[in-house]
Amino acid sequence: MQFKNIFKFHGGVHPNGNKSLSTSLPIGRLPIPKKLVLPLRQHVGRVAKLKVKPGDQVLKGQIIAEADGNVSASIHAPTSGKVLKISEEILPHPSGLPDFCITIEPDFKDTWIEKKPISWKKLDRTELIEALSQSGIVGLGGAVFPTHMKLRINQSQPINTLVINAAECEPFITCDDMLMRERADEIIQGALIAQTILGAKECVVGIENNKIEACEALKKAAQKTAIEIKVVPTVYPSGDAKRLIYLLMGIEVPKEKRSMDLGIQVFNVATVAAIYRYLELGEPSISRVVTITGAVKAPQNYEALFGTPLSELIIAAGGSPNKTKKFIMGGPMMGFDLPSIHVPVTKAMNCVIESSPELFPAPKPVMPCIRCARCADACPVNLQPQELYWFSKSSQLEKAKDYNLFDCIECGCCTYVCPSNIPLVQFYRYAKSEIIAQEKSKEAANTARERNEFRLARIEREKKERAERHAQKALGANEKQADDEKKSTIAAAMERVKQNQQENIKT
Amino acid sequence: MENRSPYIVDAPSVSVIMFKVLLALIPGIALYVYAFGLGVIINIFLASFTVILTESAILAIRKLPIKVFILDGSGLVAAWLLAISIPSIAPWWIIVLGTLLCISFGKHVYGGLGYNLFNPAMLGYAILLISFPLIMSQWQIPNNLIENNIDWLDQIKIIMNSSLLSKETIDAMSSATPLDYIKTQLTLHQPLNIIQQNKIFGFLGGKGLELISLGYLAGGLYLLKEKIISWHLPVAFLSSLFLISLIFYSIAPDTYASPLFHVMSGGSILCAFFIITDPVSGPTTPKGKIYFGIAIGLLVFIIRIFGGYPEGVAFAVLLMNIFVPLIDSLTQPRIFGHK
Amino acid sequence: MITALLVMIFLAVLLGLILGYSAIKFKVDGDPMVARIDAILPQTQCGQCGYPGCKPYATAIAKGEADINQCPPGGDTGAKALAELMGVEFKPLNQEHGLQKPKSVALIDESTCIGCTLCIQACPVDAILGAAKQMHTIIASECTGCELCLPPCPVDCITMEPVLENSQSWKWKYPVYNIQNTTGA
Amino acid sequence: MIQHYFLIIISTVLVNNIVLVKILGLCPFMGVSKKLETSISMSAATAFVLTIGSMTSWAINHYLLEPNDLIYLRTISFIVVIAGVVQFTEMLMEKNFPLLYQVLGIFLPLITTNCAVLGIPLLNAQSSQTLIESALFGFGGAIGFSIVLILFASLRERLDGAEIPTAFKGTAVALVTASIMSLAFMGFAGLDR
Repeated sequence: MQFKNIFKFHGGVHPNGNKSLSTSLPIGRLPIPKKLVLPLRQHVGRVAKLKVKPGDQVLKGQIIAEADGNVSASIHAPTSGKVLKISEEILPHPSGLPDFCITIEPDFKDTWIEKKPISWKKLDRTELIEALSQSGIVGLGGAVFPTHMKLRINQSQPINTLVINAAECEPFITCDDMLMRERADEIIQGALIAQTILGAKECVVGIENNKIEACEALKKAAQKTAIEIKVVPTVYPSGDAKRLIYLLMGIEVPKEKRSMDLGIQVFNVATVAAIYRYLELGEPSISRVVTITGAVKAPQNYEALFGTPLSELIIAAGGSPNKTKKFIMGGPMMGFDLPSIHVPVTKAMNCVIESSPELFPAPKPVMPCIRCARCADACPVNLQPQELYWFSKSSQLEKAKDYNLFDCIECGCCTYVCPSNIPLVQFYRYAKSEIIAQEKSKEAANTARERNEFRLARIEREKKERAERHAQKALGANEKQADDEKKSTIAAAMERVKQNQQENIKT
Repeated sequence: MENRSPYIVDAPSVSVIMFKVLLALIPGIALYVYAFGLGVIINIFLASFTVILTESAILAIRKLPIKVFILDGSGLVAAWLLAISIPSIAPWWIIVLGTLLCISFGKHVYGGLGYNLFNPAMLGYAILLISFPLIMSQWQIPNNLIENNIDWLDQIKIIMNSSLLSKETIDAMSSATPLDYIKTQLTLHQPLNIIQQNKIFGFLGGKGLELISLGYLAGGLYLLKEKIISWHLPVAFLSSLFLISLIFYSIAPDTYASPLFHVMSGGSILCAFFIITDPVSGPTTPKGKIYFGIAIGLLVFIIRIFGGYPEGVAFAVLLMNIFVPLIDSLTQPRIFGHK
Repeated sequence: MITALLVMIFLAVLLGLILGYSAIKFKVDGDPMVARIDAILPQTQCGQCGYPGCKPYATAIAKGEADINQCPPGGDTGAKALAELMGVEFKPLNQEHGLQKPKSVALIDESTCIGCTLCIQACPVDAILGAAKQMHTIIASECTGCELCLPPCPVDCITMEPVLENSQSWKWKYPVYNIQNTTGA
Repeated sequence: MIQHYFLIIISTVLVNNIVLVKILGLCPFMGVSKKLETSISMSAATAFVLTIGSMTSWAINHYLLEPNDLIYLRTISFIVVIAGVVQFTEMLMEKNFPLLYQVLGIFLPLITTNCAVLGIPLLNAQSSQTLIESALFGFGGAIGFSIVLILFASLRERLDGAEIPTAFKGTAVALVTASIMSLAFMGFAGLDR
């Protein structure tokens, strides 16, 4: 197949897609579960502000937590019911640590709050963005960045091109594929709305050549519009926004810049569909399409309400034949093990794969790096993964940083091709979070230093002032005594600290 | 909980890579046997035996899994390369000592597989060359040049204990390599075309030796096809060696051998495809590989022509290994989105 | 003999003159090292090193009066960084000065606090809020965990609470290998 | 003439490399090669001292010692001169590159006792060359020292990440590496003819 006007990026890999597993059936609907658990943080940015308390009755689509500031997103009740509790629950996050969630007990009436479609053609840009900030829509490709923030544009750099990301390059995931097959119209309408809000001159959809049906559906829907559907070769990670921009336009977006700064904005297909539903139908972001695939009996895509426990999704997919009950969220290249099968569906959850030894064999023994540089050939960022590994492994973090560790997108191509089976990405993640933690503590140390210096200066100043007062009044004997008393107390305290420490050592 | 994404991999293991390298050496070795008899096989056998024993002992001392690190094949590759680089009629303890030193000092002192700074095989060769210069310059004459053909039993005898054979037999079997011969004859002010009429010269390089080089070339092309090695190193090395010898050849064809002769004699081809392509001790960036190859080509020529040793491959490789960390850090490719 | 002496004297005088002149010309004042050492120290201001704060300790190291391994909050990592900066051999933390503990912040039991302000005066970074006869509280984000407020408290209402990992401060851990290939022996 | 000077440079830098072939100056070679950056500064300082030192020693030898028949004073007077030059360099660095001064630490005054620095002028004086020759000799030696020190430092930095057996960690593996480098430099033998 020939690709016209496509710019190939360096590296990339061609894993087996395994996409047909979950595309034979249309998108299913899940019944309303017995309880819904909604984390307050499902997006990048500040935690949403709680608007309900336990015992409150809520309607479907009602805001239960409000965006706190600009970089934040609201959370809506996915169905009508009662707020059961607000508590810490385990989340679908690689840490497996709990965070605050609202638990709703549905009343199974599914009563909508009054839907308010917005006649978006009549509103100006600021009003639209204001309206969208209530929608709860975040990037549904997995980045979960609040969408209304991406529609804000700065004056100096107008947006020229809107890119719709339909690449979906990770194996196994088909939620965008199925969405495009079934709701191509919504996507195209949503793209047009986003294009209008951004004032972009052109709109390009980038889709991998392995999604023929979806591509046909999009082309059909976009017939009468100026939207261009561009087919890109199937190479992982073409779905990474910066890689897709390069494929489509030949523009490299540097690490420290956003594509916005170069006049390009990227939205995922599911995100623009959500924009369409919010503005045209008045439906906020309360559900998404999730792929459940892998070893489950009946892999399929489901439209799931946010907060639906994963266990419900597994039951719908025919249950799991395996006893291991290991589930991966995301694709096999960048996903992570879920800590429990009771975690809720969140805005970021695009795919859940049941792991099995046949699908994902246990990792082979790790051998030392032989510097064969296959990883460097596969790296889509053109980094030198073998050097980054060498430095991360021996915790030479400064050096790793010098070799542009933070340009790494953790796509996993390097590990995919490593003859020594080294978990390279894990080393980069470790090094990155270690560097960030060190920088944080450095910052904290600087604040502490400033505060300490300020305090010392203040004490010095007060001493001086007091001395002056003494000299003036010439009756400072009493005060001096008091001062001495304080000093001796502190000195005694210091003495005690020392003693304690010595005792500690002895014990 | 493990977070080991990516969950899927698609890569040949280190063992597969190393055993493919051994496989690629087979045509060259077969032609070696055809031209010079079984001596080389005995050396390879001795080297393999020594390397397995030495590595097992070191791994046991270091409390590392022995089976895994023997089966990775990297020790065998180094041992085979050393065995085919030394004269095939050298006494048995030469290869045993060389292998022992190259594996222990070249590889395991630095931590074993993946950590050595220097090419182990070339380190072993350089140590042997400096310690036993006489033995290391006595090469066998191709079978078809010896009047009363010697059999493989004689070869075993000479390798195991040279006193079992008469001095005449040994002298009849050995001579200098063409490169060595040219060097010594040039100091006697012989013109090159006369020198090259000696019977040890063949069509392109040394008689028999050129055939072996062709065998290595075939193996090298197989490695390129299998993507075990990248094209940068052999191309850079061979073209720089060819060009520099072409320049000197065109200035004074009476003193300097032809570029093809330089490429086809000595260890040039083996070096291009098997020695400088050792990933551990070589540079990793594409640009770095090209500079590395060019520099080795130049050094090989300089040492062959102006230096004290007839063949410069081992020293050139070791010298450039010293430069590898610097080359790597100075030739970092442009990162996506960087200027 | 005389010439030899004369020659040596001549050399000595000549060099003496050149060096004396350059000693005046290239005179250096101030020590840029203190700031660089201070930048490595964790700024808890806890005084466990035996000096009344991080800056005095830094000054002492620069002068060569104090050793590089007296800072428990900095731990071995800090000592390593100092060793590298000073160009000396690394020494593990001197345990006479205390052990490295996980980062903690002080917490005042507000029902017991009598509002004596003693802890406020002890705090090196002004991280305690309050006034006389009023309950005090700790600004957790500013607290360095130095424990200097514990001894002065007359009612022992301050405790040190270790900072727990949450989903925001969570870090990726060092990967675990399948085969052991570190060199123990 | 130019060929002669070229051969002096080739000989001092490669064939008779001061560290790897003459085995002089091992103290800074081992001590200041842990980091690439410091090794670069150290080699610059040593190169400076070596070149200036060779030239001044030549002058002293040529104008002071030889005319007065005081050749037996060579060693001691060279030591005095070199100590002076080092002291001067030290002051210069403390003023202009204070951080470098701190990083180099004890190794800066130790240039005085660096046998390479004394060795080159002495070898120089024995072969009684002209000023240009002795300057080239000193400079070549300095370049040889610098190149080898910098390369060695880059190798040692790479070794920071290697899993070297405990018994060989640190100086041991550094010495093995230095000896292999020395072995490799033997390949240059015969180039100065």
